[in-house]
Amino acid sequence: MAKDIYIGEIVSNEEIQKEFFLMKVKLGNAFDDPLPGQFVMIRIAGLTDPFLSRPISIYSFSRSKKFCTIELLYRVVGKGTRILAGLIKSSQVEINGPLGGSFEIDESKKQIIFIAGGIGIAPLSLLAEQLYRNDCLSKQEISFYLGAQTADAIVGLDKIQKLCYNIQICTDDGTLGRKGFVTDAFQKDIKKYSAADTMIYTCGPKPMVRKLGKILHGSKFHCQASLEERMACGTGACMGCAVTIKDNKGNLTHKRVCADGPVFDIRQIVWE
Amino acid sequence: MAKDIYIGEIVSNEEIQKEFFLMKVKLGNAFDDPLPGQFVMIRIAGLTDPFLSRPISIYSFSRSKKFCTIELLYRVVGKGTRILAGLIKSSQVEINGPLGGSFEIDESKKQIIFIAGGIGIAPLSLLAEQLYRNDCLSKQEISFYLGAQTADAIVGLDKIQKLCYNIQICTDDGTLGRKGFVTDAFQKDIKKYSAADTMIYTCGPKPMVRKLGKILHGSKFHCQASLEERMACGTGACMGCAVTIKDNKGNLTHKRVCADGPVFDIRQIVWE
Amino acid sequence: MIMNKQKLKVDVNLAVQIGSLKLKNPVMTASGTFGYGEEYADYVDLNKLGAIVVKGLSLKPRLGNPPPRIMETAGGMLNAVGLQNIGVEEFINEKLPYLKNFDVAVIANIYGETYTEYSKVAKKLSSVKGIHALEVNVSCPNVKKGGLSFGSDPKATAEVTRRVKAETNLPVIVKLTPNVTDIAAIAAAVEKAGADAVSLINTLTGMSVDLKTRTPHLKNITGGLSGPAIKPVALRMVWQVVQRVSIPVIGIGGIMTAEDALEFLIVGAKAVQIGTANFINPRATLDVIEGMQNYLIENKINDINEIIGTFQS
Amino acid sequence: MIMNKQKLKVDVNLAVQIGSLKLKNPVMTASGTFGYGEEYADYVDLNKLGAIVVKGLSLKPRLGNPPPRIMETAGGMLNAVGLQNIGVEEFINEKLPYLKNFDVAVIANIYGETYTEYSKVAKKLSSVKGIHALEVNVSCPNVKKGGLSFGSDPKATAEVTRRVKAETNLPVIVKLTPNVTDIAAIAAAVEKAGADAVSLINTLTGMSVDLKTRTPHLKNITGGLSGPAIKPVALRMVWQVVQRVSIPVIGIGGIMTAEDALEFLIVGAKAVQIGTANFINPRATLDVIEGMQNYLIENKINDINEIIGTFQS
Ligand SMILES: Cc1cc2nc3c(=O)[nH]c(=O)nc-3n(C[C@H](O)[C@H](O)[C@H](O)COP(=O)(O)OP(=O)(O)OC[C@H]3O[C@@H](n4cnc5c(N)ncnc54)[C@H](O)[C@@H]3O)c2cc1C
Ligand SMILES: Cc1cc2nc3c(=O)[nH]c(=O)nc-3n(C[C@H](O)[C@H](O)[C@H](O)COP(=O)(O)OP(=O)(O)OC[C@H]3O[C@@H](n4cnc5c(N)ncnc54)[C@H](O)[C@@H]3O)c2cc1C
Ligand SMILES: Cc1cc2nc3c(=O)[nH]c(=O)nc-3n(C[C@H](O)[C@H](O)[C@H](O)COP(=O)(O)O)c2cc1C
Ligand SMILES: Cc1cc2nc3c(=O)[nH]c(=O)nc-3n(C[C@H](O)[C@H](O)[C@H](O)COP(=O)(O)O)c2cc1C
Ligand code: FES
Ligand code: FES
Repeated sequence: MAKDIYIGEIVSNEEIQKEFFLMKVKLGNAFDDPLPGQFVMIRIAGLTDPFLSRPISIYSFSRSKKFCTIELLYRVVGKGTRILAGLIKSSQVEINGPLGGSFEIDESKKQIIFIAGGIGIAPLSLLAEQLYRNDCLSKQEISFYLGAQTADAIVGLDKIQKLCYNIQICTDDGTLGRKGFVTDAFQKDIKKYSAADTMIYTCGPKPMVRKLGKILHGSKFHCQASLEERMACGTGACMGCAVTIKDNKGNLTHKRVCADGPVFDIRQIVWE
Repeated sequence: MAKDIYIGEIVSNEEIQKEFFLMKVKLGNAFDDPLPGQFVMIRIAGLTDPFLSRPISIYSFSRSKKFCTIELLYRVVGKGTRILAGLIKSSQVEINGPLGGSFEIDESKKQIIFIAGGIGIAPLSLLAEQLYRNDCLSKQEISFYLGAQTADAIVGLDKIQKLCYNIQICTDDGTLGRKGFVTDAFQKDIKKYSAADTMIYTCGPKPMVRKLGKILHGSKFHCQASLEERMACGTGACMGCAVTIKDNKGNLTHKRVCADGPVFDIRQIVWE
Repeated sequence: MIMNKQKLKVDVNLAVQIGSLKLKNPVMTASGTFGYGEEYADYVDLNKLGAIVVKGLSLKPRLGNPPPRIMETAGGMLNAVGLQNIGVEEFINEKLPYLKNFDVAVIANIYGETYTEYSKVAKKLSSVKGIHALEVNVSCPNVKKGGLSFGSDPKATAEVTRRVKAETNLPVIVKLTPNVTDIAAIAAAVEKAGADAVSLINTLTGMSVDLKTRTPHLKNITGGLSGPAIKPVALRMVWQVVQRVSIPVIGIGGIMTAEDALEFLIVGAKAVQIGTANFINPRATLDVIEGMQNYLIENKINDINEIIGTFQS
Repeated sequence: MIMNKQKLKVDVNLAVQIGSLKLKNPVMTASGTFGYGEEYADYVDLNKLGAIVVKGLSLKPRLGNPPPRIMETAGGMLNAVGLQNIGVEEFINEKLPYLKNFDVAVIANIYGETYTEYSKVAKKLSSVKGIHALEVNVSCPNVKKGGLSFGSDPKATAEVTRRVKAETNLPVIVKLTPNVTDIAAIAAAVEKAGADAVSLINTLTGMSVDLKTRTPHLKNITGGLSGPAIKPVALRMVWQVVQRVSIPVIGIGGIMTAEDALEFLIVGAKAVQIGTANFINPRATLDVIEGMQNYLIENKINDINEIIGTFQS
């Protein structure tokens, strides 16, 4: 599992939905097989503004004899992503990765539940794909709760539809699927699932993950949450991406999202 | 004569010779007719690195009903010009101009002599073109001394060949034309010209202009030199582009190359 | 032509008050970056500006430093102009009349190498019409004598303030240097000495080296660093000073956009000055003013004063 | 894989001497930007480095500041990590053994909130093998107690220096803060107190504001500015300090390339540290070393020491 920096060539970079882009990047074959939940730090080769690289999850990965290709699914939220979105085919990007730890797969769990908010679907898709491919599970046993503010912010549906049987879509404004928060939708169904046989994977905006943490608090459900923090190095050196964690002994510590995460046991996350 | 900022679209940007580029930029029709010797400050729209705009002389200008086009002839010498050279067709540049004063045309002078070093040919070409078009002169009366370190650094010849009859080319290494400095070549010929009927226009590297200044020192030849200094504003506000000038009363002052120049009477320039 | 966005009808209030000085908006030009105003008149309708702070004026004309005087840096630039200026007399006779044609506050930035020079310049400028305030530069880091030594010492800065106040009825803004350990202490000293406002920051002293020749890029060796590179330092200092003094604070340093300017207002600056940004975008001042209006409209705030000092720390 | 230029056979000397400490080249990692070395071992052959300066160590483990801790700025970044670290004990037991596997000088950056803490940390680190020097951080601007107050006062800085020297036989490098009026005076005090070298600069204190929430981007409100934005200030301070002291000076601040590093050596730094650049390019240290070699070869200089201090001012 070695990380390294690569010059990637953009194969395509399309706006698949308003403000959501899918970037295909061709990389040297030395790039390690990424595990679900891992991410890359991306920057535009030679450009110093924006100054820091941007962390983006690996949405999909494929390898041919000569090279490998990663897909990044990203939303334009600010300066850096706006500039990424402007890149045309065959532009060069610097890719540092694969970085971070990954979701743990527990073969003993028969029921898998994904809970994603908006772009949070990115790392979960790769995981769903892998679970499906490994066929340690059949389609029936994967449920996907996908939420967003509005229909326009629901992305990546096509892919997960191939992988999951039970897909619940929620939008805050009701423009698609159920009206309301995805966490509420999950809470309504929670009795359907047995904590012992179920593994929950989640990724999304802080408020959503936090809400889910509250819902699961005290329950026996095991839930792995992928978190986001601003990053500088992405490799565990700068201590910039801290998240407050309560360890098993109950002590508060600061863990690095990039190196100790991005995936954490939702019970350990301390919200201010 | 109003200056302003314009978004220009690159029509073409070709390496006409190793490290020398010719950039054609399409501008709104509001862009003022430039006078020979004037320049623009150019930067890449939206890019903050390199931070300062770059001053480049207007090499040629044309106006159609809908828009006007300027040509910039530039040499890659560092970061900014390297990035300019990388721009592809239809990229956008910010153009501030036309800036600075211009060469003075003195109809009474029957003989015109141009002395250019390397890229110094850029502003002189526009002047030669204008003199020729105004036909205040016939081809015969324009002599052009063009020098550079080596043959590869002689540019813009094609254009001036159409305008000038007597063209003297010099290279330090003798790879093209006479071997030696262009200033020496001119000095050899100086007796051929009568100071009273002659106007000398020069632009080139500091050492060349300085040498020419020495040669003309004490003589009656009138010589207008276009100078270069680092610039920030290009519009006379920052006092950054100072050159030391001895005024008619013999006092030393600092003049602004961007606003008081770039063209100065060579006799007034004070070299440290 | 760019950045010429269509003017939107707005009834939001941008006017701010710096002591007795009323400005139609909080956006001023920073001294030394806007010449005497006319240099930018082709790009900017000077009537639209909150105030024009002119290039630093000294008692006698100054030749300034020998070239080269500027160099580009990462996200900024170094300058060692050395306060070249035409002197207060010529300013009054040659430049001020032009500025009087506009409905804009004119602030004279003054500079001296001795207490008496400061007094004399202040007195001369106070005897003429058309100047609305004095900004006292005690901080120009480029000139070995004067500037730095005054501005880095609370006592000397206070004394300059008293001398200037003694000679003028105009509002006196003292412009502070960032090249100090405790800028808030100096601001406090200046307030006590009677300043009507403080403006900060001036440039951070820096240098850069030409590798080919192993000589400095600036003939003066060191120069003043300005531009977005210094914005975080400027914002921090403004915030510290705002907490320490009760006179108005004017924020300066690396402001390129309305967003940058708003950060300064939010931490408590009553107005801002735009400097180096003018070189990058000659219409930067107007773009900042327009951006402020849009911000207020989008956030349904009808008075810029309502956001000043609303920082939630 | 990029920046993996083919290694050229070179017989130029890059070795430098910092007091009694011999380095195979003048390129070190800056404390807090390279973890404990292993974080970058995938990108960099640690044996190739001049020295590894580890993350600042305190007597007891430190939780550090609450998140968010970093923010991007123009040409740089702000950080308020608050010296989170595992403490000197765990460093010795968990991290040092790994570093001992490499043929590289290990410099422990130490930090205390009291004189006694500095002494104790220094003592502990001096009692074990595998540490080649101590770098004393008197300047971390992020922690209200300690750091800043020591580093901005010549007397306190000198006292820290004496305390540490009293506890160790290792070369002691004192790392200076740039947030002062006269850094050369502090360097002089530190030299007098017996320091073997000084390193500068630490970060400039800055801040930035989130417009949407009107809250600071950093939970700690202020943070340390680093990166190319501060390079001109760092270079100026190094030049000033070099003129004032005779002990070796280590240049730090915004170094991204070999050219940047060479500017520091030319003004007189005996070595440099690469900090924030590691985040932008994990192989920055190696690229700088290789660039220095190429510069020497192109300029037909066979010893890096021949260019140190050759600035023509
Ligand atoms: C491990 C990880 C995986 C991620 N995966 C994805 C993904 O697959 N798709 C996607 O669209 N986004 C993803 N993000 C979020 C993404 O990094 C931010 O949207 C992006 O950095 C915003 O940059 P910007 O310049 O557009 O925004 P700006 O607000 O201009 O950025 C300013 C600074 O804040 C940082 N920043 C802003 N928002 C975030 C955020 N939510 N998380 C971390 N840093 C932030 C930026 O990196 C930059 O340093 C991920 C974040 C992390 C930590
Ligand atoms: C009035 C005027 C007209 C010019 N016309 C032309 C032209 O037609 N064609 C052409 O090739 N060049 C011309 N130049 C020179 C051109 O501006 C520089 O070559 C260019 O700025 C170099 O930028 P860089 O980033 O590539 O070099 P760098 O060395 O990386 O630039 C660093 C800084 O120094 C400045 N600088 C470096 N060299 C010069 C120089 N010779 N003159 C002024 N500033 C400099 C840059 O603008 C920048 O601010 C002109 C200069 C002036 C002042
Ligand atoms: C070229 C130049 C000249 C300056 N001249 C002066 C001056 O004469 N008096 C003064 O008080 N400040 C002067 N300054 C400082 C600016 O007014 C301002 O304080 C500083 O540049 C920081 O703001 P900025 O980052 O927006 O440029 C000058 C700055 C520059 C770049
Ligand atoms: C994230 C981060 C953490 C840092 N931690 C420390 C530290 O623990 N001790 C210290 O002396 N300096 C610390 N520094 C300062 C750097 O060592 C260096 O002095 C500063 O960043 C300037 O160099 P640069 O511009 O190359 O980064 C830290 C800097 C950064 C960016
Ligand atoms: S981003 Fe540097 S430690 Fe995580
Ligand atoms: S470049 Fe600003 S005055 Fe000439």
